[in-house]
Amino acid sequence: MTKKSKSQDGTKASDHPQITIFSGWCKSCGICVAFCPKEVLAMDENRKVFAKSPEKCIACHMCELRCPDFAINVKEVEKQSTLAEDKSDE
Amino acid sequence: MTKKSKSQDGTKASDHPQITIFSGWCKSCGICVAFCPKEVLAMDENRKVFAKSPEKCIACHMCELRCPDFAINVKEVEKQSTLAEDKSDE
Amino acid sequence: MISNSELVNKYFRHNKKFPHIWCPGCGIGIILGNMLRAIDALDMNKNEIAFVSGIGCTGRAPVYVDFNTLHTTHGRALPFATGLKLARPELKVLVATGDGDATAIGGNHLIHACRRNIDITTIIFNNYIYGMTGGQYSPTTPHSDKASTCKLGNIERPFNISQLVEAAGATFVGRTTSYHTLQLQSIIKKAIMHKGFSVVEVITHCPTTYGRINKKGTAVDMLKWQKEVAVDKSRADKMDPKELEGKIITGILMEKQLPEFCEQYDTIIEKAQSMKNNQQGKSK
Amino acid sequence: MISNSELVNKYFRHNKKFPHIWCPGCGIGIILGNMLRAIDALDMNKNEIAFVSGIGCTGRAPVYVDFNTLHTTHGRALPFATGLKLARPELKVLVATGDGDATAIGGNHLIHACRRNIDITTIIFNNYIYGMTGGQYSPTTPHSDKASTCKLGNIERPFNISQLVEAAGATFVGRTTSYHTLQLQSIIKKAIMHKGFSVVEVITHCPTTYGRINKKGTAVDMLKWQKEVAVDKSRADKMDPKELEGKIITGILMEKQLPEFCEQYDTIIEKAQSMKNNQQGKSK
Amino acid sequence: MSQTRTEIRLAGSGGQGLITAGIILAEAAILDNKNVVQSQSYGPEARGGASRAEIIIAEGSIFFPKATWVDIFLAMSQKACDQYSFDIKAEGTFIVDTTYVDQIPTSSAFAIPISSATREKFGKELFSNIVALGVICEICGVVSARALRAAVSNRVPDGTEKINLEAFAFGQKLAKEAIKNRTEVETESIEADT
Amino acid sequence: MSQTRTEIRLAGSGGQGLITAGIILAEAAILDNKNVVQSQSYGPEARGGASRAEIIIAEGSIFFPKATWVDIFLAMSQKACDQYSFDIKAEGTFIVDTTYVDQIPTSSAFAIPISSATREKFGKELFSNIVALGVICEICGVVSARALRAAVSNRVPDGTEKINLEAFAFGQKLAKEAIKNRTEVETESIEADT
Amino acid sequence: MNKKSSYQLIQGNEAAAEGALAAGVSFFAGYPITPSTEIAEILSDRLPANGGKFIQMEDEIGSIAAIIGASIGGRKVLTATSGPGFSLMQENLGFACLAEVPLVIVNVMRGGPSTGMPTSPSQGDVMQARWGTHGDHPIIVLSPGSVEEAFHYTVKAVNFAEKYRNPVIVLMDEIIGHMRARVSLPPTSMIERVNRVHPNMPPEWYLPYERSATGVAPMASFGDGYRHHVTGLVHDAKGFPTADPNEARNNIRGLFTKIERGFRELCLVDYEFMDDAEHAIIAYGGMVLSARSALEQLRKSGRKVGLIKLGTLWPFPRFALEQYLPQLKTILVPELNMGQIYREVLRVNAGKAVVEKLNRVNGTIITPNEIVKTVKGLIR
Amino acid sequence: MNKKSSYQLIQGNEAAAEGALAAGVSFFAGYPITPSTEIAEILSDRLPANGGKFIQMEDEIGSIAAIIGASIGGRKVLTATSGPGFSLMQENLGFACLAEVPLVIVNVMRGGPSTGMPTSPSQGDVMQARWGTHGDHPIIVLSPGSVEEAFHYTVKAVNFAEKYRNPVIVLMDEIIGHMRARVSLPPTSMIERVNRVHPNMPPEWYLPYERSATGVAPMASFGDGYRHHVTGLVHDAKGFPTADPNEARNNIRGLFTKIERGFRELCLVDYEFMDDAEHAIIAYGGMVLSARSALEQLRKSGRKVGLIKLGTLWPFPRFALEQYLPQLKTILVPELNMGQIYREVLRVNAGKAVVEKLNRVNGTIITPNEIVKTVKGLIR
Ligand SMILES: Cc1ncc(C[n+]2csc(CCOP(=O)(O)OP(=O)(O)O)c2C)c(N)n1
Ligand SMILES: Cc1ncc(C[n+]2csc(CCOP(=O)(O)OP(=O)(O)O)c2C)c(N)n1
Ligand code: SF4
Ligand code: SF4
Ligand code: SF4
Ligand code: SF4
Ligand code: SF4
Ligand code: SF4
Ligand SMILES: [Mg+2]
Ligand SMILES: [Mg+2]
Repeated sequence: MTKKSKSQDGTKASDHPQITIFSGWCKSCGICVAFCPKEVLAMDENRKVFAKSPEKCIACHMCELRCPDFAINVKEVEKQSTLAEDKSDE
Repeated sequence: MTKKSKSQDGTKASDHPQITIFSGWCKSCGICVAFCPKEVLAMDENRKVFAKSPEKCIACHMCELRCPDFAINVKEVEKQSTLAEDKSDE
Repeated sequence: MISNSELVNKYFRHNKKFPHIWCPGCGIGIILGNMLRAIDALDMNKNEIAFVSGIGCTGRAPVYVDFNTLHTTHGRALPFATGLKLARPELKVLVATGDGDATAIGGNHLIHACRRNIDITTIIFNNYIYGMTGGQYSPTTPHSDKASTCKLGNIERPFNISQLVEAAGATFVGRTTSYHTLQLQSIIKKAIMHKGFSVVEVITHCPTTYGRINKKGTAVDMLKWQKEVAVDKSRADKMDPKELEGKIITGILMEKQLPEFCEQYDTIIEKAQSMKNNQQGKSK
Repeated sequence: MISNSELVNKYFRHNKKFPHIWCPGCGIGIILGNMLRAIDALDMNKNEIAFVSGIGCTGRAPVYVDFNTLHTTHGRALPFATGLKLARPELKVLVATGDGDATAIGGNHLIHACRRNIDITTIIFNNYIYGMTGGQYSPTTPHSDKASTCKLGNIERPFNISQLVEAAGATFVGRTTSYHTLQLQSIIKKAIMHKGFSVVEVITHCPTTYGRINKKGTAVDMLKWQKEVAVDKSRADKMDPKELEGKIITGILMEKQLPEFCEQYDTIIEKAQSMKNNQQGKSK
Repeated sequence: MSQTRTEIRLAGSGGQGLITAGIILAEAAILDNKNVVQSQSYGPEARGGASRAEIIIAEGSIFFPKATWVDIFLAMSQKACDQYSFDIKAEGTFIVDTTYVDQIPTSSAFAIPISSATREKFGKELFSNIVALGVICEICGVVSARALRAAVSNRVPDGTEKINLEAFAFGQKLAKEAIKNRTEVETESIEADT
Repeated sequence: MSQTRTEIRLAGSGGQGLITAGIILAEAAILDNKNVVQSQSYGPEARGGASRAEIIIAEGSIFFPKATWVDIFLAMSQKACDQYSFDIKAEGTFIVDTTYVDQIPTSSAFAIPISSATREKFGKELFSNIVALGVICEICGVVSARALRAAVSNRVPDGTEKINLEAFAFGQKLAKEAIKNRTEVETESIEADT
Repeated sequence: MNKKSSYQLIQGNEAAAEGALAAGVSFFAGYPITPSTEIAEILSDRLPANGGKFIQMEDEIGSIAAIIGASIGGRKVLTATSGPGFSLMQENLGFACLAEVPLVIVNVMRGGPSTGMPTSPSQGDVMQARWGTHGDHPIIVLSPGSVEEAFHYTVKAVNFAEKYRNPVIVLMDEIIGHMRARVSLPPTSMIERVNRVHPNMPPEWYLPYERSATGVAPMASFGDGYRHHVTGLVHDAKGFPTADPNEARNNIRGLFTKIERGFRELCLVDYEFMDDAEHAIIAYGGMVLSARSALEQLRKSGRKVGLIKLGTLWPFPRFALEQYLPQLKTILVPELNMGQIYREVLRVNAGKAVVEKLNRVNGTIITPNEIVKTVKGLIR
Repeated sequence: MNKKSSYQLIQGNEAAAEGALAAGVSFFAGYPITPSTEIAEILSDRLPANGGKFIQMEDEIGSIAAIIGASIGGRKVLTATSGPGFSLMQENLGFACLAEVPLVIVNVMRGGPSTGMPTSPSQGDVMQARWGTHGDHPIIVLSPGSVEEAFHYTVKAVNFAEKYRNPVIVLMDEIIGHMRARVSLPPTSMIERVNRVHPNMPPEWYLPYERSATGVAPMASFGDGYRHHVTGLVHDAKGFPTADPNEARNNIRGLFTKIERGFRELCLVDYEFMDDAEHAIIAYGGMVLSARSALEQLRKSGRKVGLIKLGTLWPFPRFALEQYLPQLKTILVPELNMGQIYREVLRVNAGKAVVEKLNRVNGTIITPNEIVKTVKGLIR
């Protein structure tokens, strides 16, 4: 279990959502990566997902909703979610 | 097997169709009687069908077509059948 | 048209006992007779007709007639017929099946035969009841009607068979009644000539079970009812829905051309054989 | 909305081994997850949910989730569910079934459950193939597509599931894809709330069998295809048929209110009991 | 077989109500405090074709439930008469409804026009089976008239008890006449035989 | 069991092509004029989970078709390694693909990064199973390289023969290096043990 | 049902339906088939009047599926059918065996195979009742030998099903099913009703397939708070699919263990004139009637013949025969089939007595006289 | 199939498919199910290439119905399935028995009951193959003990089906079905093909169920001018339904007569080391492989043990055992079930030798060592 999106600098640290990937469950299908509207996610050379640009995450939850293996988790730090705004689902 | 419609007088004898009822097969359902457009057929007190007024028969064959037991037979003496004219089937 | 005597002589099995087993006034005999007249009008070869049925009063029809006849298990006439047809596509395959046989236990085979569009003509003798077993409700028994297993009234809604088979993919759907014998003949004729899977639903009467428990009167009364509720499609198309309530639309309800299953299979054989020949050519 | 971690904690069985058995990228997990989100949104009591399935990759869904779960035989989820629901009408009964399970071997039970309008929500995971047994064609495999038992192309035409269940009498029909997860949630929610038999067809992908043999690319590619072909009903209603060719209309396709089976049965019980009391009153 | 065993067979065509008649007969036997079993022929053959009900009455236990050697036989159709009369005891009671049976295989039969008489009297043949019960009661006496009347009342549809009891009585009357006639006929035939 | 019996088990995860590798190995044995049977694990477990192919090669007849005491074991995933290594002979040959296996239960194993080396060399892991065959061929010699090459050509899709033979040769090369390294490692470990 | 006298005339099928109600059956799903249809017809009337439920399914596969579902929902359930329908039920019958779901199937046998002779008596399904579904499993099969027993055995069947969490077949023949007899049924208050054992631990601790000392695991109904998994796959004590050989073994062997533990209770056997018998007739179902008549005659003529009446066919009550083997010279097994229980008798007999069969497969029944003749011939 | 060498590596399921083609099967209808699916997949490819036909039906009921229909149309037909599908086929299997329609079902057994253990070996359907459908009927069941036999027995099955106008079951286990072995298949020209006897009299004289001296009636195909009636009702020689006891008797007994006449031919049995054997192992299917290995060890250690390998399970080859009973002290029957053929052995043994069973129902197979140990224990 790896948490990758903890930012290092103190100021805006908790501003962007926390993305967690349970690598033991992830089957490296690439769906989350492909459909993230903000290109937050990427696959490392061992085909494991990681949050390449966590700061771009808008907490649309599309990666969570489409992960077939319940292996990714996005937690907003601020309460608002942008779910309703996302149009990629229509 | 009884043939009932042979007319007795010589002149118009063969003018009207020949109606034959195979009483061994007839189950006395009354369908032929009920739907004969010319009221040619009737049921005797033993519930057996007979041609009461064979001379009225127009050889529409409705009795044949609707007899569930293949127990009635109508044979035109003249070749023309009035089948096409009958409207009771529509 | 062929007379009853000729019909009997030409198509009935001389070594079978008559009268047949059906009750007085039962519509099954009427439908059978008019099916035979349709066949006669088409001048078909008896050796090339296979007549297949399931179990039920309706299922007893084939035994009487002098075709290749196959009386299968309850609900399974269509898969038997499918195998037979695919094995010998030159046969004309007709299926006689009751409402229970076709849409209760046999419902799945019915929709799949429709979907495959295999060249079989299926006549559904819809008497709204399981006749043979003494009058239990069937998937076509009208709502609120009675039967021996729903003496307080049927709470299930009936299938609209024609709609169902159309949605399942049948390419010819006709409906008529046992009263409308000429229309019956004409629809069956067209259904047989249709290339593909054709369904003819015939509304008929079982005076012994459905008629008795629902106080529908005699066979004659039930035929009169058929006469009254039937509306020919050509007329119905011009009527508004209100008027059509409680009516049964008859005629050819749907007809279209789509590739037939056995013919399509022939293309597979061709493909497979040419691939095989190619491979043998290369002698890899 | 509930997060994945919360979902897993709240609804998954802690004593079941994860990751689950489905292949990488398989759509079944996506549908299962969004079904759970819909259930969560409706705030249902886990004790009152019965989740029933047949056999197939889809059929493996119930074992993972912490409801009353019943993994039946191939094609038979619906009659098991029917008995369970009628026996305990207070249960919310959900059925997960594959295209083969629901429309091949289980086709008859499907149309009869529709006809009865029993209050069960059926989710059909339509991946166009028999996934579990390694990729044979199913009744929904598109014409000309390949499968392990039709390597030269499928000659059968697929069922249009939504049309079929509507003709059979379903009172709620929805369709969406595993790509459209929000729509999926919303349709499942409405289906569960609908009183009567509801069918939700979810177009999904089996990259391992159907995808591979038909060269449809990865799970990602197949999801992209779903995105492209789907047209929401509201939009489709305004498009002309030409434009809609090759498209899949999604949304709630049909919804109507008709008396529900279990409720109707209660009226039978009332009738029967009042008759019995009357008789005992008369003490005949 | 117990000595007291009486085997009764009612045969006719489907729809004549002979199964019901058989059940009533059996229920009457119970009211008479006798042991009884009843069975019948089933199946599509019974539809239109010949139909048959068998009743076995005994004081003690009845093991084998089918007739093996029939004591009392009623035939209400020719077909049934032909088909089911092969195992009637020589000294058994043979009753035929002459409405439907022309050819009677024995000269010792009670020949009674049950159906036509019923039709004449009640306007329809519906009650012929109950009339037949009256006939059997009177001729054979294997169950009491009291019990039979009670059994008839119990079994028939509510509101039709009275007319059915009339039918029963009418049957008894027909039987009495037949017994009278038969005695005469028999005398005649004996004379002719000599 | 016949003395000449050699039992081989290839284990990994579904999709790695080990069943195909097993079949090729068995077909090669036939070309070498040996007797052979092959079997595998089936089922949804094989989907994603651990998968296994077994090949038994002998000079004479083979009765029992399953491995009972494995001579040659190849593990290409950790799960498979854990699950299927319990019945390897002590003196057996143990080969692991270090790309996917971290924890090796024996120190005498040939540890070769089969998949990652394949990926590096050919751009994808697709040929790992054929590379693995090359490895086995070189290390165990139970079937001839000639036969294996022929079997590979026969079984792979038309047009891919050449690249697959390259993969096979690459496997042989990897094995040679491993044999060399292992000898060194072993020497080391013996020293450390003292 | 006529309630006026303590004696009534009822049919075997009717007695089975009354037995079901008396035993507390509150759910029936079925599909009509001769000669069992009366059971469905009666229950379609009487169940709702008693708050129970009746549903006519689209076929027999759906029927058994529905009663399994209802049983899992906590009801006592029953269906009725005949050969063709019973054949169709086999797959799901296996499900109920493996998932240990209580249910009762009344199979009123008719002439087979296939559509066969739908209205004629037969005992052709005895082996099918034991072996009709694939895979190893035990089953309980009772065969009533009178109308009265049709009632009592149906009650017992329901009770056995509940107690053992196992399907029970009431294998009735058309003779019993369709005959009417004078019978006095006990009032419902006199009927022993057995209910399945429900779990009594907190839900988190419940293991749906952990057997108690009786060999049977407690069974929770869906909706009672004991959420669990039911599957037709081989499973562990939690109910989850397993491929572990030990768990698999426990699953399958456990099915047998519970029946073995109850063996004596499950075996309904009656003995008539067996004390001094040197010759035995072994009969069940309608053949008991012929055998009893024959016995009466044979004893009258001084033959030392007795009757072993099998009420339970499966598990086969081997002891019923074994205990008499030392005294028996000959055994006759009259059956309306080609000799099905005969095979079991042969197996248990193990070469000791002379075993003969008397068979009939033509739609008629074996008469007492035929049995008398055969026994006399055997004794010589 | 690789045609380059006379030896090839093929799978048991593939061998069965090749056997079907070699025997002239030209019609297959089926529904996929593990572990038999390969047979359908191979034939879906190879049949059309040979002018034959393959159809995937909506379920197993439809599958057997379709092959019956095709067989009546004159084709040699086959289907393949496993336990759950085989259970569903039972009703129509009975139809084929009664209507005497040649067909072959390959049942590749898996762990049961119900969904059971879909990919694990089992021999749980042996009794079901004999008794799964309702009513009395005989059946022919062959059990290949190697990949090569999967080919040859399938050929034999087709030939028996045609010759006896009877369904034949090839009861294969997953061990044989899924293993690959080095096999040399004979060229098609070397395969004996038996065809059903067609009528050779004028059509008006044809009676479809009038048995010839062999006990089998000639069979006309639909479309050949011999119009006749085929039904699942008990029928007379014309094929028409009958309720006449004599005709009914002739119908049912006739089914048995033809199989009895062919009994010796139908019984495929091999004997290994039986000449001087005092102890026998009786095995079939995949268990033959374990038994042979065990035998090798036992003989090496001087034990007088032999193997009776049953290729035919039904009709049960009783003589195979009977002829050795005088010399046998013990018999061991290892089976991947709870002891099904064991029951038959007990029956035939009739108390003579000591009969022991060795069973396994956990999804794994019995190893040679276990057999060795058990036999040694038995011999003491
Ligand atoms: C498997 C099976 N189940 C049930 C039956 C009993 N059965 C015979 S016919 C029939 C229904 C007949 O109804 P339908 O098909 O409408 O035909 P009808 O008699 O009304 O013409 C039933 C349930 C059977 N023969 N086989
Ligand atoms: C009676 C029976 N027949 C066949 C099978 C084999 N079988 C298991 S799943 C399946 C089809 C699965 O396809 P689908 O329902 O579409 O589910 P998917 O795996 O695609 O989710 C089949 C044929 C079975 N288990 N039982
Ligand atoms: S929540 Fe949305 S933006 Fe953030 S990683 Fe997931 S898909 Fe990308
Ligand atoms: S979608 Fe899920 S399983 Fe697929 S790569 Fe992303 S985290 Fe892994
Ligand atoms: S042919 Fe027409 S007119 Fe003549 S009797 Fe028949 S129905 Fe009447
Ligand atoms: S329709 Fe036929 S069966 Fe009916 S009364 Fe007329 S002739 Fe007789
Ligand atoms: S029961 Fe009904 S359907 Fe059957 S023959 Fe009689 S009237 Fe016709
Ligand atoms: S085989 Fe297909 S449907 Fe089954 S788990 Fe794999 S991807 Fe999903
Ligand atoms: Mg009907
Ligand atoms: Mg699918």
